[in-house]
Amino acid sequence: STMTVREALNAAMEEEMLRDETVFVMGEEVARYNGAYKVTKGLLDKFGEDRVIDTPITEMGFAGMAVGAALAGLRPVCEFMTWNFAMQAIDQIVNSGGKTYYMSGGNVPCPVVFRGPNGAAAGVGAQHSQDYAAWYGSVPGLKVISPWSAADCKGLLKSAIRDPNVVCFLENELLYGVSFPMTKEEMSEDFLIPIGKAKIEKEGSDLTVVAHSKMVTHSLEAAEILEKEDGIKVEVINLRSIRPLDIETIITSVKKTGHLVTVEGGFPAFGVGSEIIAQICESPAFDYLDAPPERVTGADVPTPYAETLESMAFPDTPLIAKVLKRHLYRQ
Amino acid sequence: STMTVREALNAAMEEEMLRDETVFVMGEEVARYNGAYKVTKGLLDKFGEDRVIDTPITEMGFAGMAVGAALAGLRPVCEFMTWNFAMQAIDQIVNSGGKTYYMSGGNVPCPVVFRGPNGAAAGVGAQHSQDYAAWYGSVPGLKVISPWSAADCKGLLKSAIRDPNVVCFLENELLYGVSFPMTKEEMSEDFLIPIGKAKIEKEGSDLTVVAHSKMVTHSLEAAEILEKEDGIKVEVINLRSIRPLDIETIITSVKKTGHLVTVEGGFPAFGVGSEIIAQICESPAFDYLDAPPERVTGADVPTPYAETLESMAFPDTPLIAKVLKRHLYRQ
Amino acid sequence: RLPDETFHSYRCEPPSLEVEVTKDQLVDMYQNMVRMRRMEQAADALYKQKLIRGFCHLAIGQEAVAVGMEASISPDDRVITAYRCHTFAVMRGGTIKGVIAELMGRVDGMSYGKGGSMHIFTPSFFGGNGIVGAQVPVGAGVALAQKYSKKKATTFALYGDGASNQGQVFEAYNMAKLWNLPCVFVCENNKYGMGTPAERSSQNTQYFTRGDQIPGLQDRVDLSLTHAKVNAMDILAVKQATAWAREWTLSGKGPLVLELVTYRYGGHSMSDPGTTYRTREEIQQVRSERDVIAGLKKNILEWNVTDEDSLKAIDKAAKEEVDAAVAEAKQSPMPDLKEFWTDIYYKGTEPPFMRGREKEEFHVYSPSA
Amino acid sequence: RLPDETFHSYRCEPPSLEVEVTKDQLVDMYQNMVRMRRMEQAADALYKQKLIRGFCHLAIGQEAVAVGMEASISPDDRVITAYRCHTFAVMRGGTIKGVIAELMGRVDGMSYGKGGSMHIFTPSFFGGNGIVGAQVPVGAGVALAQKYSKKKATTFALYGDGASNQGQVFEAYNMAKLWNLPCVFVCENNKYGMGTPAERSSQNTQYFTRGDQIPGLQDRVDLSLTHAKVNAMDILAVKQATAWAREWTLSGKGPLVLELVTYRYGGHSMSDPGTTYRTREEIQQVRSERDVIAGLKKNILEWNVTDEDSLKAIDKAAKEEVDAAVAEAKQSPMPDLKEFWTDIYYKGTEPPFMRGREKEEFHVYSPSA
Ligand SMILES: Cc1ncc(C[n+]2csc(CCOP(=O)(O)OP(=O)(O)O)c2C)c(N)n1
Ligand SMILES: Cc1ncc(C[n+]2csc(CCOP(=O)(O)OP(=O)(O)O)c2C)c(N)n1
Ligand SMILES: [Mg+2]
Ligand SMILES: [Mg+2]
Repeated sequence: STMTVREALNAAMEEEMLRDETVFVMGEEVARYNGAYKVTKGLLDKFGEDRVIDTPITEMGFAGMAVGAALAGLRPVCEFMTWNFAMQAIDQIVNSGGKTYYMSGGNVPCPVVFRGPNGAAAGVGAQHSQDYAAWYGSVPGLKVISPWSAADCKGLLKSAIRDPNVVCFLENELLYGVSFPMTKEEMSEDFLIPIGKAKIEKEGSDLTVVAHSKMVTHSLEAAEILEKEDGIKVEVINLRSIRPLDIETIITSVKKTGHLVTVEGGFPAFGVGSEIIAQICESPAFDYLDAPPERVTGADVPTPYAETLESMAFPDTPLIAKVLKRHLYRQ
Repeated sequence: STMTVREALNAAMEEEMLRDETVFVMGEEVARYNGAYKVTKGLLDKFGEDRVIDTPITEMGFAGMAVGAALAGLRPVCEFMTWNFAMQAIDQIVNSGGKTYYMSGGNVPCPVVFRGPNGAAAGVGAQHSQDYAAWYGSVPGLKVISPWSAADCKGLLKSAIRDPNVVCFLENELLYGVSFPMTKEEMSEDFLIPIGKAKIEKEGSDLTVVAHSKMVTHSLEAAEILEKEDGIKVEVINLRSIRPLDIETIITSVKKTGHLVTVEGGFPAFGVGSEIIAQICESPAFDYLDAPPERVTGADVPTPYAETLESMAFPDTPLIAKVLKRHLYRQ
Repeated sequence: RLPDETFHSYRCEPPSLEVEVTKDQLVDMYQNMVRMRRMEQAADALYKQKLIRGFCHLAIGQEAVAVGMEASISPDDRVITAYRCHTFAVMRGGTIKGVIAELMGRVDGMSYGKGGSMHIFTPSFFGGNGIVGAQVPVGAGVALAQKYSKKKATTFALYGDGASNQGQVFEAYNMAKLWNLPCVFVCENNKYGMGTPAERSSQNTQYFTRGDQIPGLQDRVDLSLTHAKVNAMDILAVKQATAWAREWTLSGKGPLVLELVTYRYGGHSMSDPGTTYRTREEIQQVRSERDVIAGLKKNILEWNVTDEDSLKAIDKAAKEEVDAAVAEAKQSPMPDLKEFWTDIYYKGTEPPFMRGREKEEFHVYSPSA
Repeated sequence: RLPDETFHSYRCEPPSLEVEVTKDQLVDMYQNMVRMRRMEQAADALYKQKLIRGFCHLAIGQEAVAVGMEASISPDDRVITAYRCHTFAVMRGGTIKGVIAELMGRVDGMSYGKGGSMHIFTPSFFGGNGIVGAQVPVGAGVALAQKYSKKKATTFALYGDGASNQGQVFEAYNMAKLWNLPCVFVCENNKYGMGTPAERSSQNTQYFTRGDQIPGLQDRVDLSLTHAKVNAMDILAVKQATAWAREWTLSGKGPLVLELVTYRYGGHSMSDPGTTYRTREEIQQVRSERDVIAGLKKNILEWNVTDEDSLKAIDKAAKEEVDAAVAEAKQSPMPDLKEFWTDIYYKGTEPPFMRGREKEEFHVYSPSA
């Protein structure tokens, strides 16, 4: 069977709410409106107003309340309409949420999930297009997930809700409507994906591509192109988790292929690719590199509105294919 | 003559306020209290209440007001008591400040400086010790400065105030009281340091160390140790600017030395060192590397309070010296 | 003379109900409201034709706010609002073509196609902010600059009923009052923030009373369906309240909170049908009984300001103007790709280069003077 | 019976001025205030001996707040405050030794030395937050959890006069009122936020009236030097107000704002002398005329609850207790270096390893069950 990413997220929340009474959902328009992007559709009808709570547009306040409810023993799933708006709440997420367990010497856990769409959508301009993976990913105490497929979303959101730490769950609006095949196991309410494990979506021997979120789609497409056009076998790793970062899987792959290209949709500087490359340089895989590792990223430019310009702001399949080819021909 | 970092910052503000009536200072305790860390000492007496403004403890609000005043043509210097508290205001800095010039197609510049101490002080725990260089550094539209010496602070803060963009000026509390020699030129009110240029603080041929802020002190000390103990000549680059990042200076140095170690006080992941290493991998300098580049960073741990633990959280001179030696012996 | 119930005040005397207005002004306001509605309707159509993309928030039904305010303020005054900004951009010195072209991402757009629907600016209008609430402290900062520069002028910072709960709004109130800034906080209460009715977002829906020590004025339009009284959303009330508020702040009395009750006919944005959280009847009733344009028209005719034919001519001219603007905007090209790299930093202060999506994609800035 | 002027109320009837209190309770409160003051004084001394480092915020002068509140709440209730948290930590189930050891960064500290002065917690006390204002929505969230779990209990979220202007406080008010949460917002008004007197930070210094639709109560102590009346900072008023507030929220009437007027004798933190923004006379006058401990002592003696000797014995016992706690705390070692790596993530859910300062410095977590 198949499921859209939206349905998978919805199912994950529903299953966990059925399983555990302390799980509840809060955020703007999550209840009566069924979610700005309909990810929480039907939850109000199923669980009622006490467990599906519409909030005013006060991100700092309600994120703080989610933290408080978690400190007090509940398991809130707090939706941000997009992660751009969570900048208003980032102090609560990082300082009140992410650091309390450590500061309390392990006395006060904070089992809360913050979720919502991250990164660029289409035609929404500079303030609504930022990717926050690296920012949250830099903070010890947080776990940060950036899922790709429907199965990722279901298995990882369920794990996130059960995780006793602060988890930032970075979805992608452009993937919400995309359908993915689901195995019987993945459909099951017992299906969980462990947080912190990358997944090899396509095996290959010639070059390692590490991508997350929507860039996994483009990377797989680019890999197809290279395979068809040049017989090059690209290994595509779906990072899934930004923190912990599964560097072991990447090291193993790079040792095999000798080549590394990272692909992400966020700003280049201090980004996900930068960290992966730095860690590879510091790892035994460095000696296996047959070419310098490189990054495909969003451009270092505030996202422009006009479609022509916007199309220069984010990687797409042809661009990735071009870089991968160039990367190898340099050998 | 000499000057402390605190005096240098103070002089920079005073000189620019004398030079340009549109420059004013705002922030918590900046006026009557003379600054929580006394950086604004005497400014109220010299310039009066209209130009040295005490704000309530409302970072999001007053940062937004600083942005508004800048959009309207003034040049606010907005002090955060520490950058930790600016997390409450980061949306205003990034979204209202950093992106408006682009979104307006160049119609609306925003000449504002946000400044204050960044990174760890001593014994202040997890919520008061974070380094935000990489976060702000990732945002196109912002300029981000992390000065070290008194001359850096004077010349760069003056340039920042004159710069027609949003500038985040990241000081270090532990350096405020440190004295540095100042040349006559540096003492002059015309002394400016261009934003975006790194400075080679110590020339060397064997290994390139890139550091910023307080880590420049430790890196220089470590370089001394290597020189004395092993006759190794370390080149120490004071990064000064996080965005723009002066990769050219680093490339030139690495081509000469064949070795790169970055040193910073922030969390390791998605940090300043990661970005430098990624850019070096993507540059012609990669082929000159005689060993894999590596990072010395703050530990990936929320800052603990107890002194014993805290001392494991941030690099110091012996640690840097140890890593530099190990790095070279690996050759 | 405005109806008795027009204004409700908090910690202040309400303005007089006697409005002084010339015939020309009345016709002008009518004309501008019709132009603004036409413009927004054109945007609606262009969106449906997929010539506009992403977010697009229209102000159909709310035209009296931008037009009525403009009738009482000067070019030295400053206005700032959120994403629902098209009508303000035009009234504050922009053009219909400039707005439409911006929505279509064309170079003739007021932000050269780089900002889009939510980010349009003029020298006296600071946009256009996509983050709910953010424009309120920014507006207070503009007012701070006015006071600092000893300008005799006021800033009007607009925000919605939903935005009114944002903490930074209260932070801005507090500083504006402490420092007596010439700032009018204008709550454009259109009864809903996205799909949430005011009562579900706000513990106190008397928005004009939420400034604590800051006096407030509500330009009240009772939209509740139980009230039979047709008070209309009266542009003259907006004009009067704005003039009064401007005078108040200019005289050094400090900030004000002004609540303008209004109504949007369409969805929150183009992706919201706008009918799941309110009934079609509710919308229909406002449209038929309290429409701002129809209300002014009725007054103009009753007072014999001009005749029906002249108004029809205005309607027709507005349609033609907007059609022409759309046609021209369509002729305008998308921005040249080199504009991708401009305006990140102020011209002449850029870094040596900026990176694109991969290491061979970058832009080198020519060294500046 | 409390003096007539004790309570000022907003949108509600104030509590009765008749306080019911047993002799034991009075002695208990006296004892606890003395213990708390001694503890804070010990911290002051240890700081000066450089055995405590970094920030350290003492509550000397403000003891009636933590002690008086505790006298009226139950272990099921929850309390949260900012960095000035030592007295609450002890009253809510901690120990003096645990606090002192924490301040010295020792393993016997209540956060095992990892939190420091600002971050101390107990099962019914959520700290200890170093970010001004942040604890207020967190506290409202704790109240949400109480309501969600249908617990008959209340959360008291404390914040200062300076913090009261933070936007997130208003955001928390709004949601607490919309959802009728059992949350008492307690503004601990000690007249200054760092070096800024209340009037310079707050457009409205009647903090109990700032919740808009949320009723408020001020436990007023008139500290203004023009008033001769010695009303004292009365712990019985705190106790009474707390009991009333608890009852109010438990009965389902929703949140309250409670303003407790108090005074800190020392500087804001150990690095602030506390005498540049207020006169020594002001401090001296409060100390000598309105000290909370002296006030209660006077009452106890006047009402013949016990005699001066017994109180002296309490004073002595408190000193001994604190001295012993300090001595024990000093014996406690600094945390073992392996604790550096624990408590970043919940035990058993850690990543495979965490990095230290360089690539060869890292910690591998043993795989969990
Ligand atoms: C901080 C933030 N949170 C959420 C959003 C998404 N959002 C955009 S508009 C809106 C509703 C605002 O309602 P209101 O303030 O009443 O203004 P109106 O749209 O009615 O003019 C929401 C929730 C946002 N843009 N910014
Ligand atoms: C967001 C934030 N801004 C600034 C600070 C620095 N700071 C710590 S305490 C304080 C004063 C707070 O005053 P008040 O709320 O009255 O509490 P009091 O210290 O008087 O108990 C300030 C400015 C901070 N910790 N957090
Ligand atoms: Mg609205
Ligand atoms: Mg205070």
